[in-house]
Amino acid sequence: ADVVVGVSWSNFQEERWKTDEAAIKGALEAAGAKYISADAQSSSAKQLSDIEALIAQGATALIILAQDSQAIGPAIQAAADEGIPVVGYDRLIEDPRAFYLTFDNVEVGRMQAAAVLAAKPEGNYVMIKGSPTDPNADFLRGGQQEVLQPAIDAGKVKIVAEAYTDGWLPANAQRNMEQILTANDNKVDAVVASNDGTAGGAVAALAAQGMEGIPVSGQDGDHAALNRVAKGTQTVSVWKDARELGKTAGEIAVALAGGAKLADVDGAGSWTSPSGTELTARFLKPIPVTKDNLSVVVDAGWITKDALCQGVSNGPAPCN
Amino acid sequence: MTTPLVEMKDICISFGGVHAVDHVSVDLFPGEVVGLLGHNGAGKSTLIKILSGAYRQDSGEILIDGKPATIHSPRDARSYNIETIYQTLALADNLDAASNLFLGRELTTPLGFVDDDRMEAETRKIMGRLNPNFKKFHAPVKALSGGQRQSVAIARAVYFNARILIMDEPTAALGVHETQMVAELIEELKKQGLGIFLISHDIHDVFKLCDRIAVMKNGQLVGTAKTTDVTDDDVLGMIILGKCPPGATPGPGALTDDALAG
Amino acid sequence: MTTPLVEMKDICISFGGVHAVDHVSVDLFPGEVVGLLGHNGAGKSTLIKILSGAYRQDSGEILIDGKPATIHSPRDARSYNIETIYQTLALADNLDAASNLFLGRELTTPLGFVDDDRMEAETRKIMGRLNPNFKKFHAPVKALSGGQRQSVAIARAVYFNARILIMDEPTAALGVHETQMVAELIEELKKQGLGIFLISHDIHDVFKLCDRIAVMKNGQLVGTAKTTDVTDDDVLGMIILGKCPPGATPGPGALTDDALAG
Amino acid sequence: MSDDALSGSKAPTARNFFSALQLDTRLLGMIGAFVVLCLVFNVFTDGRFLTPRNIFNLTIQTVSVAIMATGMVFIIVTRHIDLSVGSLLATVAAVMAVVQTQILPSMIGLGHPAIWILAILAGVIVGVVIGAFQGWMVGYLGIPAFIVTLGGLLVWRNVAWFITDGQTIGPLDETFGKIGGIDGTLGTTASWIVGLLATAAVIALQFVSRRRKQSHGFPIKPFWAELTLAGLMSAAILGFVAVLNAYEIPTNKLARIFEARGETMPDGYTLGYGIPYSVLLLIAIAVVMTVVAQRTRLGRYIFATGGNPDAAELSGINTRFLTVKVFALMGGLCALAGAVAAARLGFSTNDIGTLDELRVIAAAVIGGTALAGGVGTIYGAILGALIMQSLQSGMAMVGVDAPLQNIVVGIVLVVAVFIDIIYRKRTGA
Amino acid sequence: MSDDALSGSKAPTARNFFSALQLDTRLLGMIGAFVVLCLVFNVFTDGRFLTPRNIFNLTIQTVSVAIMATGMVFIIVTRHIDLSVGSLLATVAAVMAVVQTQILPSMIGLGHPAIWILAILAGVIVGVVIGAFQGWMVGYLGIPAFIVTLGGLLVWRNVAWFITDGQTIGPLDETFGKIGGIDGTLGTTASWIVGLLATAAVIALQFVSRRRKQSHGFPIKPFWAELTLAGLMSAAILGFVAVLNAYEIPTNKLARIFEARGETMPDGYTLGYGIPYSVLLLIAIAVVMTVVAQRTRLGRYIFATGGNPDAAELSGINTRFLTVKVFALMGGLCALAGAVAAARLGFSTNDIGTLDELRVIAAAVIGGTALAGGVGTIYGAILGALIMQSLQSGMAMVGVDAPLQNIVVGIVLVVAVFIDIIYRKRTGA
Ligand SMILES: Nc1ncnc2c1ncn2[C@@H]1O[C@H](COP(=O)(O)OP(=O)(O)OP(=O)(O)O)[C@@H](O)[C@H]1O
Ligand SMILES: Nc1ncnc2c1ncn2[C@@H]1O[C@H](COP(=O)(O)OP(=O)(O)OP(=O)(O)O)[C@@H](O)[C@H]1O
Ligand SMILES: O[C@@H]1[C@@H](O)[C@H](O)OC[C@H]1O
Ligand SMILES: [Mg+2]
Ligand SMILES: [Mg+2]
Repeated sequence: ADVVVGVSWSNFQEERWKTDEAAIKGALEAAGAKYISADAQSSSAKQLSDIEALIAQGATALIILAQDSQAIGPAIQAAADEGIPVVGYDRLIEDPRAFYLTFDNVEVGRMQAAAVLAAKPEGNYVMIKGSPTDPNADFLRGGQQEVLQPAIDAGKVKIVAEAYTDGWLPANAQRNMEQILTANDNKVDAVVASNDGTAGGAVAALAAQGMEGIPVSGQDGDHAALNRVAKGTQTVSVWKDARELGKTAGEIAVALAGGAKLADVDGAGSWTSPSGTELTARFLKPIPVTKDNLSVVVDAGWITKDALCQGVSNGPAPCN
Repeated sequence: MTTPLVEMKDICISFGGVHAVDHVSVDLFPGEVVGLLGHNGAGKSTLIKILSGAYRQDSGEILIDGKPATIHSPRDARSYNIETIYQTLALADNLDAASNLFLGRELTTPLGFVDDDRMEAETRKIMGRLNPNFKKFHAPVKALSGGQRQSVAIARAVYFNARILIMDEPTAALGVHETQMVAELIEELKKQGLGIFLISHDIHDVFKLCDRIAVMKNGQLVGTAKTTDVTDDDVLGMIILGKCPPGATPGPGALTDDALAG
Repeated sequence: MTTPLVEMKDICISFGGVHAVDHVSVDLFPGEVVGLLGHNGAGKSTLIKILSGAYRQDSGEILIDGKPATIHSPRDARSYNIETIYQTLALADNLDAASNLFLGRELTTPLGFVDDDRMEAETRKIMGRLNPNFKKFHAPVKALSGGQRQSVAIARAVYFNARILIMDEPTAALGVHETQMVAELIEELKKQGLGIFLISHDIHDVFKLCDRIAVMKNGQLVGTAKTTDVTDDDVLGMIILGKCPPGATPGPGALTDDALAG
Repeated sequence: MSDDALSGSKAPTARNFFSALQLDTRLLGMIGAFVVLCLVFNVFTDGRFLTPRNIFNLTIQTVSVAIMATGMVFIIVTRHIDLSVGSLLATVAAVMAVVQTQILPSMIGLGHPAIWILAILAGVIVGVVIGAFQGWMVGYLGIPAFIVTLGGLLVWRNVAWFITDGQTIGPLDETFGKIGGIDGTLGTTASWIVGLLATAAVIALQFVSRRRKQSHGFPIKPFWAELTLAGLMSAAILGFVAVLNAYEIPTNKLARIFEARGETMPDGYTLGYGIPYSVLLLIAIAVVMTVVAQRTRLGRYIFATGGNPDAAELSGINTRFLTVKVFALMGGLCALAGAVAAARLGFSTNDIGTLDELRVIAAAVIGGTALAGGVGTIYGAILGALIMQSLQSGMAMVGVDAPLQNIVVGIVLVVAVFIDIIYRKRTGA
Repeated sequence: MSDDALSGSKAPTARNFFSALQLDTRLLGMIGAFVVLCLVFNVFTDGRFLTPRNIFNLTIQTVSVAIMATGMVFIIVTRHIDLSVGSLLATVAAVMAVVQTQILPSMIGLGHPAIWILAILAGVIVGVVIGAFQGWMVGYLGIPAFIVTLGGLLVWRNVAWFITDGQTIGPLDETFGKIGGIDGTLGTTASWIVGLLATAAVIALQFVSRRRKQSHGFPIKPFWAELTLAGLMSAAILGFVAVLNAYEIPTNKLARIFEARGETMPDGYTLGYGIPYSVLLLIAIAVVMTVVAQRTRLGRYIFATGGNPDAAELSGINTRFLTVKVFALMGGLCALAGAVAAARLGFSTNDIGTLDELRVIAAAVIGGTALAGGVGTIYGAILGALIMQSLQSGMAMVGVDAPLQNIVVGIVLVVAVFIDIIYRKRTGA
């Protein structure tokens, strides 16, 4: 029969997923498979309904961007009952029956902290966390802590404040950062922000104090963030090349739909999750984009040079 | 005979199947008080609400000064100088007497801002005539008693040079003294040439104040009569039985053979 | 003399500084109709709302059958068999006549479910007596005319073996015929030994129906009198001027020297 | 007053036919709209929308919101609103999850058969208490429900976060999981039995009501109309059971069930799901709530208070306490809805119930509950929830973009209410 | 009617003193609560809460919500509600962002000096049109505002998504960015001038009103009371300016400004910020809205309609069109608020304005606007917004976690309304 790949997004209303979708579509088109999708709008309950609907539509393979790594269980169960293979996309699915293809969120957290630590090995750190209701927020925070811990123990780094950002809203991050700066008399040397949106809010607050330029992290490779990297107001945006991830996911889904075993997938390895589940997984490397390797995003066609370098003169390559 | 101030011709309106007003025609001349009578639910309030623009008739015509008038909203009615005192008083509870009196017709300063001071001064003047006891000029009208509210509603209707005044049981809630003042007011307005529709259940009042009466029953007009041509008992017969006495002009609702229809 | 059914002693209540009722004492005997009179805003409705549990007095005492009664809510009042017809009719607009009549005292089946059929049957019975024209048993009361609603409110108050009945201008909105039926009803209830407080602005009605009158002015009691001991003009004097005639028992509000306070 | 007026012996014309049935035309309209919606989606999904499987899914997906919507009807009828239901659901779900995974196992042992019911009980108690507390603030302190529950929306979502420490809690107890839907169904035989019992009950009720009317001499429907109605309702009930029974348990799953029992599955063996427990729960709630609304004093007082709160108070109804009751009921229903939602996921998540307040209010309002108070029906609210869910599922199936889906839902909400308003104006209701 | 009754020549006692000032005790209470709140936070932040810097921040953070709250007062006074403001803000912010970064640059060139104003104009027009459309549905079609704007909440957020294609749009025009707050301030000298002008205006107004009252023979305040009031208000205005002027531009930033001009900063050079443009905008809106509320027919009709919609209609007020106007005004204010919010961030994001509807409604309600309609003040709403913002910012400064922050905000909302209700009951207002 024809291959139909159902994709369940957790929240399509974020900038990056459009790119992912295009890449998946591309890979499926190349393989002659059909693409169907649904968006759970940040609700694990809706995601379950979505997946039921995708199965009812005759999906022969599923790609799932899980809203919740555990609550997605019944959906995986339903797929397994129908003999439909599942690719866990980007976020962990705690179930050995799902193939795990990702940029590891904990790893992203590590990369964020590492880049900031490299730029500012000592000093007062502020942690701008994600939404308290998004489990990823704590994964990221965990990875960040791992990297900072030695420096903290050595007394070099001190976390002077940390705050969740309700709903990942930049405006909330901005307000929190303003208040933290005021509370600490501007004695802040670096900011570990959990994504590019919150980084944007933090940078706006820093700029108000003439402090833009101190190290700030982010992730997602948002265009506005890459522009800040070029301007020197953000240190790093951990870039998960969604096109790579999407393309690979599409290919794997088609292969699995054709009857391939999880372990047969190209580049697959066995991996044990923090809670002990044995999974078949393939990891793509996120790329921390800093001023030193900015060209990579332009070369990869992720962003145009004009957009990247808007308002930048004499910046790092390619904006010089 | 002069042209009537108001002619309502063959007015019909129904609410979800109920014929509340059913082919009713009445008229009103300048300087005349016409009493509208009828049992509860006869359709009196509904009829005059059509004239005041609160409802819109299903069919029938209204003439003002002999010319067809289009009254689709209370605003339209006001433009014909029709003023109404509604049975359920139409006051904005949270505003004071002055604001209510001038509601929709505020006095303004040359710059176009509302002129509260002048409005208050005017209100004190007119209330002084209508109800000298009235003192609560700065309280929202929700803090007034039923009768005090009634006075405000009456004041509002007579302040603005009405030519046609509609009063739906204006004295039902009023005390003896206040009722007397309203009666005097009606006399005075009549002298000024206003036409007044007065709805009342008080036959004594009606005979004292009205020149003519029109009686409704079950949405239909039983008949009209000059108060000088009929007796109390005639009128009671019209209201209760729908029987039109010799002195009156019968309407479509006058008693025939299918008399006791409910 | 027997024990009064109701004694209200030295009742006071004020709203944000306004003394709406000011040291008023009245009583009511079985089989007696006491008329409460007074100008608009005199405090009549407020006084009886204290008896019916809608308001709570600031000070003063209520005795029922000579025993102190605590009336803090309409439920309490009902437990003393006090029924009230309010000036602003208290009906649930979206329910039909039967549901309104039995509101708060529904008839139920043995299983505890409400028994709509029986309630409708009872309603048809009582409305047949009060207002034989009434046919709209299945319509929500919002579709009734003012007077039809009034009938429902009256039916509700008399259906439940009241011992004390409070009527706040019960006939103000009623037609002649309907008013007459209410008058007959009052006579009948009186014979059954009920005590009735009747608030009315119609002096004729009051003299016709009441055994005694109590007149209020500016929140105070002007005086009480048997209707046989005073004339129309006496009563008007009490209402308008606060002047207590010889035949009456003066109260704290009777005219002294600081007479014309507003 | 004689029967003749209505039951006359003339052969029924089409117009007569419908009026003699005395059906609620509003209900008919909604069902009509729903059917059209389903048919359109069915065309656009190449017939996949109206498969037993998708219908089964739809009913399960609707349950949680529908349960809350029945309570919201009472809230809105009494002229209040409850914006806190989604957050409240999160708090009770968190309580139930923590109770069954952390507290009870340490007290009575993991996997104890009473765990599920104790957990639900704990959740219902917490829900009722919180609801009653909010109702007390509305009824006794006089704070508008909009404010109280807006505060509740903020408070309870974050209380849930503190209860679970921001973690996803699970896996939940296995028996508890059965009320989530697909893992707990009656099976075909039991479903048929339930269906037949329900049919019998409906017909019996119809008969009793006819007899009672007759005995009072009130007008009744012609006999053929009663028969037609009974036929229609029986067909609907049994058809619904047939559809749910027609959805077969996937072979893999069946095989696993046999395996678990240590048997092997006979070749070609199939088994239908039947009625899910969660749907049974919803039906039970719907019946109870309808009886409360139409045949009890509580229900009468709720509608009277909605019609004219002052009048209700003066009629001796304790409207303050009534408010407490209505909100407490809503809280209890949130707990049941939370149990279904969490059981369906197998976990209690942070985001559980997010935006449910909007769905629930929309369901009630689309179902004909008037925000002005005094008017609303339980079946309308459930149908409203079903329509909303079908719309969303259908659009997801057709592949409509998520942002566009939301736009459509927003528009449908407004249009549905608009139609309702026009309908009321026309019929003068 | 003579002045004596109030202005008597006795030396004022404390009680007399306050009553003679005839201040709004409700306003005093709110200000009192606000002051207490600030003092408490000041203690917990070691005196950092009441620094010029933090006060400056607070005012800027408040502007966007406060602007919308003034419009929400009118909406709620007319017995409506607007749940769509947050989403509407997102749509207009998206429009303004796209207009200034994509449409206009290609038409009149990047960095053209008219871009900012054209962008705002476009946003305001779109906001007014959308608002008017919603108002039309409420006023003319009779659909409850709750439903219309609940639909709007769903629709406009997603329309915004389509406008921006789900992208964060920016960086925004530099001049446009100035109305965001810190990057656009008057500077110290101009701020003093504005402050003095405002003081003069206030005193002049007081004088004119006194004269008018006198000429009608109405009671007036004693002269010393007027003087005291004038003194208090002047002190408040000038004190506020002094505080904003006292917040000095950080040295780094100053140095960079000099650099940009190609100069070097003299050693020890300092410069105060002064009044931000965004705050000026808010003040202007507050003044205009207050005049509308108190001194124009529109305002009178808004309050009359809120008090008794039927009465207003029967008095010849076109309440339907009034509804359109009120919602259109709200839409326009959303646009201005959106301009401030986007300018402050420097870009327009998908999620801009999320949950703002709750903040805006809460601000209006905390500020004493009654949901039952007919009652509300502009200054109350602005003070309400300021209190909410201080609460959140203060907690963020103290290091309270976001979930706990939300809980506190929820509780404060309910408590504030409760106090207001008690106050109204006591004073019989
Ligand atoms: N808005 C409405 N909807 C439905 N029916 C109505 C409406 N208004 C009035 N009616 C019906 O129309 C009829 C006439 O009512 P109307 O109020 O005009 O009577 P009325 O003569 O003023 O009586 P009353 O003396 O009691 O005030 C009544 O049967 C009433 O039930
Ligand atoms: N809820 C209230 N709040 C404030 N003031 C009130 C309230 N109810 C009544 N009052 C005031 O109390 C006084 C007495 O009012 P009440 O309604 O008892 O008068 P009444 O004698 O019944 O007059 P009417 O004949 O006009 O019905 C009035 O001055 C009125 O303004
Ligand atoms: O990429 C991030 C994703 O991992 C998180 O869950 O939500 C915010 C995004 O920025
Ligand atoms: Mg009438
Ligand atoms: Mg009264």
